[in-house]
Amino acid sequence: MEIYEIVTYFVLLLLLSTALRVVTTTNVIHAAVSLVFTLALTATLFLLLSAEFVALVLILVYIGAVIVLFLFGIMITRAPLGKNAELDNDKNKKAGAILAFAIFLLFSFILISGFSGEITIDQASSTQLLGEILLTRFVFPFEIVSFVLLAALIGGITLARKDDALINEDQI
Amino acid sequence: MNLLAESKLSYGDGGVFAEYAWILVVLPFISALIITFFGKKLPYKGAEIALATIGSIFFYSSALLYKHITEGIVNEFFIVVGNIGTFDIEFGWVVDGLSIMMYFVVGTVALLVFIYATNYMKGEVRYTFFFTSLTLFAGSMLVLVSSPTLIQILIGWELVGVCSYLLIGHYWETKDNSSAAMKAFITNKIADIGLMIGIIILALNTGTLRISEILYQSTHDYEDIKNVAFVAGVLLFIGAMGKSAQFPLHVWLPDAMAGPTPVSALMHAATMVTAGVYLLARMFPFYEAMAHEALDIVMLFGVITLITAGLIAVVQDDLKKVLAYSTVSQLGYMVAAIGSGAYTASLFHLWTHAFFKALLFLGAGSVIHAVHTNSMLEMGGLRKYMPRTFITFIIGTVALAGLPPFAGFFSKDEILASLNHEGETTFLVISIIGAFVTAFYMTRAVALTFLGEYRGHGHPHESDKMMTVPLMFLAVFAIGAGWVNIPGVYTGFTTWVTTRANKINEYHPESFDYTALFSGLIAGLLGIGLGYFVYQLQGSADKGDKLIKVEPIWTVLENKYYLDHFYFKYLINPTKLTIANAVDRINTNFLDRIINSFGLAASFLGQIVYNNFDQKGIDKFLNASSTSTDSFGGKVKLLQTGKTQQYLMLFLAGVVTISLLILFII
Amino acid sequence: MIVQPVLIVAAALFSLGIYGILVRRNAVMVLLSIELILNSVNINFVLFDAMLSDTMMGGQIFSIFIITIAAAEVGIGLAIVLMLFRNRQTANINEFDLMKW
Amino acid sequence: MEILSNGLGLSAVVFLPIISALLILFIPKPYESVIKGVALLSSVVTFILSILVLLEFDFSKASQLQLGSKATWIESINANYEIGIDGISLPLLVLSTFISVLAIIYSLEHLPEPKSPKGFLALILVLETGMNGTFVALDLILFFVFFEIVLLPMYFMIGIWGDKTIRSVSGLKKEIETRLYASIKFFVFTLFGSAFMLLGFLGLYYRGNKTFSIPELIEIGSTGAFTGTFATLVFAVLFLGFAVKVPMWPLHTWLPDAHTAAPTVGSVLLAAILLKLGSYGFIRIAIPILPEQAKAWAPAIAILSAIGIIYGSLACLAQTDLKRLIAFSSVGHMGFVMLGIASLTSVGINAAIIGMVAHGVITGLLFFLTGSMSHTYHTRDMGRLGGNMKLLPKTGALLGFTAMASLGLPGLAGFWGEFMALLGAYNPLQGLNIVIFRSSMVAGAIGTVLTAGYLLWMLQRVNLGEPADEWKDKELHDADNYELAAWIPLVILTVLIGIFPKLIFGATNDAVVDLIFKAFGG
Repeated sequence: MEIYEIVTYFVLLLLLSTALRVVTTTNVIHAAVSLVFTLALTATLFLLLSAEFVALVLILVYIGAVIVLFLFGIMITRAPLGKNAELDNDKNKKAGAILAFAIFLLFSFILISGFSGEITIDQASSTQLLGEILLTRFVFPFEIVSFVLLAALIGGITLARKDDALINEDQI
Repeated sequence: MNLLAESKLSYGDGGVFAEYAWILVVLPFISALIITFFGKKLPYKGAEIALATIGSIFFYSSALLYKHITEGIVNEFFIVVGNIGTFDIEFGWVVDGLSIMMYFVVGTVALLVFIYATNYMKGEVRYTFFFTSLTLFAGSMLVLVSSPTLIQILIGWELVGVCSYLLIGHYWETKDNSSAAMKAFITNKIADIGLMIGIIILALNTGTLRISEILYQSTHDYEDIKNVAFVAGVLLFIGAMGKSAQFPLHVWLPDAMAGPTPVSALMHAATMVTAGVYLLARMFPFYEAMAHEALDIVMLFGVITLITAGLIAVVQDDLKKVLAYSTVSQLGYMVAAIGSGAYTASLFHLWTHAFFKALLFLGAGSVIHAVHTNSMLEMGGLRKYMPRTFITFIIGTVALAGLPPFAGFFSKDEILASLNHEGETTFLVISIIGAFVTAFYMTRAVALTFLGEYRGHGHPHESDKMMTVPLMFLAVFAIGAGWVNIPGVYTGFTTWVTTRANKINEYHPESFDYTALFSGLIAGLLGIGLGYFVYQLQGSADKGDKLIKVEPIWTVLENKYYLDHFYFKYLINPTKLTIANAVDRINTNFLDRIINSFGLAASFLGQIVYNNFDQKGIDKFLNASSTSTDSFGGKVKLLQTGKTQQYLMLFLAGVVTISLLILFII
Repeated sequence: MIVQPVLIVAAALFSLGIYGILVRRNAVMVLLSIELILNSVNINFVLFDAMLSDTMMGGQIFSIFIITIAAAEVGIGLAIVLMLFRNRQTANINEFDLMKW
Repeated sequence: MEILSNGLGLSAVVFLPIISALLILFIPKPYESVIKGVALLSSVVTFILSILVLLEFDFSKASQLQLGSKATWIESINANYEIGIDGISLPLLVLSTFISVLAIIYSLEHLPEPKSPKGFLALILVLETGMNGTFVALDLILFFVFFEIVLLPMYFMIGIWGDKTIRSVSGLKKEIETRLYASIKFFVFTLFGSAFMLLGFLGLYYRGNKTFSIPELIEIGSTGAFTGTFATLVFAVLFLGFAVKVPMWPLHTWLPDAHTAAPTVGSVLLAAILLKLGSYGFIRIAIPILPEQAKAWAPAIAILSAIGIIYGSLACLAQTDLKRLIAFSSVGHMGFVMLGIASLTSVGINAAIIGMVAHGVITGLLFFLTGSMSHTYHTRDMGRLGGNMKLLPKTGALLGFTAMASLGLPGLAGFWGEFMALLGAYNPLQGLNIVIFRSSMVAGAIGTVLTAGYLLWMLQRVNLGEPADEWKDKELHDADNYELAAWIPLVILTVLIGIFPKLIFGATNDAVVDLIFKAFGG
């Protein structure tokens, strides 16, 4: 067992535990912070798989932007900070757990029976190649994605904007 | 195709310009749609889209005209839209001298009229719809003049008719206006019978609907078409009589003045009413080669129209009606010219007339806008209040009266010259009298409207720039449009319009025909002089009228030869009331009575059936069968909790189950 | 590196996400769980990319696209939650039962 | 797709509606929305299926019967379940499924009194089965069955949901409810015609090798097997059966009454599809099986059509009832269709088919509009209407457009049927009396003027002018979204067929040319 593999298993283990914490903790802030860890660990995993560009994008976009958004969301919706037993829907817990576990088994079965083998990681950087492909072969989807982002931007603004009537209501 | 190949040797094919000329036709329809759906929300209520459209058409047609002058374009394009039996139904567009001339006339006059109308119609009801219809009209007119097949001609022909219906009846709140619109449509529809049957005959005897092919066959002496040429020619002319308001089917045009003035200027003076002339010109090689006798009939009706309509114009007190009858009369000139075999002269008159008559109508509109009445008896002295309108109106009048160097002089002279050349002395004399009458009634109109003292109410004032500027542009055309075809000096126009796939064999004067020229000129001057003497020097309209009032001619003219009276008394009312009611009575009292006596027995039987299958009976059965469904549904509905997570859970459970089934069982 | 443990962890992440969606009451938390699911998919994509040593790098490119779409989704999702919160004064998704029969 | 080409697709198009109708019967009455949903869904699915059939249809072989199947049905008389479509029936089939969808959309919100969505929607679906079945049936008995299935729903529709005003009827002593009179008249008239038609079918069966199969009978007929008095009689009874349905003058008198009395959707379906069953019967059965007789009868049909055109238009001019006017206009328009058929040329029959489709679309829309208007105003008397453009601008604008389409404006669907029918009538099949046909053509051309006359007059009286005082304070509702959803597709279709008639001709032309060739030789 090389050091490389040890690191990998360690990362995977941490990944699991933080992800578990995201969905089980009763503190909203903890959940968000755990998600940060999950994502950071995923980025590490990507680095181990020599996909450094994706890793960086993950860190920048997710941890940099999305999580901040989440925190804002938590604040604006006045979610009770600190421990909160109300956070989970207890009625659903058992069924949800069973279902999730079933899905886990199903997926594991499919994936394991479908794929096996070992990966040898070449250490060379793939970023330049990735950039070239992204802007040649995949340039059309790339443009479409940018449109999607634009649409999301406009849609987000339209949705979240306060209507005049509501502003008045708030003032009252 | 052979004939196109022939012509391509000598002319250019117009390249991309010709290939994309369909834009001219399609664009107005698209913008009409846009105006309909979004017009009301736009800052200028849709007028801006109409203007942009017509502006682009103007520029495109100018470019085409320029290209045509420099290299001469003859080309046509076809799209097959259906096959029926052995016929191909085709639409398309033709780009040659004749159609390009028409594109340009439509584009120019329409652009100026549109600009004028943005102001003229301001504050009127249905402003947006007005521009929709006007744009639609421009498109329909272009469909008509761009047509390479007879079927497309028919389509454009009726579409302009509908636009005319919509626009004449623009103020449909009043019954008179909607009746006028209806009259225009129905009169045209009657004439269309001729056109339709004419097209059918031509199509069946040539086996094609393409105009160029039909013309090719007629100039190459095909037997089938020769046998029916006279009938077909006359039938087509009947169609043209309706649209181009030839006696005795002209009755709709004066009534059509119920529409807003820009409409009268664009449709009922410059473009739509010339469709008949255009059709005759388009089919001219056919007439020339095979239906010479039909041409004589054409000439006869043209001459009758030009004099009868001119005479009615003398007694009209409504400014727009004077112009309307004048239009009918001038159309008579064009038709007579075609009839005498003077293709170019006729189109030349169409060309100049489009500009100066549009000018006169818009001028009249400007006056009417200022004094709020159509009656010339309540006008007078407007020269002082509306100087710009006055000057442009005078230019139009002089051009119409045919004084040099204004446009009407050259075109009218050419028509007279060709009549002279054909040796039709009687017709020539009538036409010269017509020129005299024209000059007389126009002078009368000017005198009653602009000279003397103001007889109306309120304070008239000059119209807005948006209205006077188009007048000035048209005035420039009314002066200069005739200079493109001066015998012996520059005859570019002849080259334009004779540049087409089929050769035109016509007489074309090399120099002025001085007999015709001077007699026409003298007639015009006499008319102006007399008009000035009668209406200006006598001081008032009543006195002037009294001076020339010759009973019973005057009464006959005032009643428009009793034509309308005749139509209503002997054609329309009998059909609408007597015959129709008789038919209806036959239906209910005779046919139905037979049926009912049979039905009496059946009715008895039916009562029983009906009672047994009455609504209650049916429903009872239906309900009994459905109570079980009711209880089932009541249980199922409990699943609908509205809670997303439950839905999702059920969904996922389903997914898992189905996946398991697929994986392990199937 | 052996692929199977990574695949299992990805599947676990996915099902944890599902669990979160099903169990959480707070709409923001549900959105968080969705991120977990998307992330597990990303892991799979990158892993397969490395495994198949794809010359077009489809796996990595797709994961980039997924990240982008996820960002858009979060934006819209939070905007909707915000709207709902403003109208209902709560972010509890059990309260949003307009779909009820 | 295999599933479409082996006849299942067509069968589904035919039977899905009636199955849904049965399904609807089992939904309890209070669940109106479920009933409506099922009805809408099944009609939409049927429409989609018919579109799939259209896509599967091989247009390069439009003259052959396609996508059909044959199964034994009643062995003892050799009647089979034989179905299939060719270029002639395809447009009509799609039209039928299409109009049914619109009819159901309209009915979702606008049920006539007494409101009972369950029965009403079920009847529409049964009707749809009858109509679709008639267009795909290739067996005389099957054809007859579907032909008759249509009667019953229409009878109930008029009889139950029809106009309840009491009117006097010439020849009857008692006054009678309009719906009662109209429904019975409709039923008895059509049954009368079709009873004779069945006799004709039986005659063909015994002389024609004991088969009811239309393709086989066409083969037999084109060799000239049916001749003499027998053939004349058979054609006469077939003529009677189909002419009543078209309806041809003087068998048309059921039509104005039925249309006037029927609820909106009823008159739409009646005008749009039911009338076409008759003219379709001529093209599919009477002409190809009995070509010689068709030739002998053609001048008579042409004369009757010409009379119908003129007569219908004149009758329109005398009407004061809006719906009755539109109903009479159908007599005129179907006159053009029959004139095209009578010419026995490929041009004429093509014209007839496009005329049928166009009449279905346009008059369907006209009935939608007038029905909705009479519902809003509670009167159909044109003397009381007026200023509709002011009161109901959307409905008014659509009425104007549709009237223009109906008077045969070039560029809209109605034109092709009229013009091409005249074109066909000018040069009928070789050997027919040319004088009769040309005079019929001139009569038809005059009919176009009269048509324009009454439609414009109707527009002037109904749409234009100032509204009468009685409507000033009333709250009148303009077309709502359900109505627009039902109407706009028809408007679009009218324009599309108008500027691109290949939509119809592309399917029909080959089939018609082939039909004429088989029946009359080169």
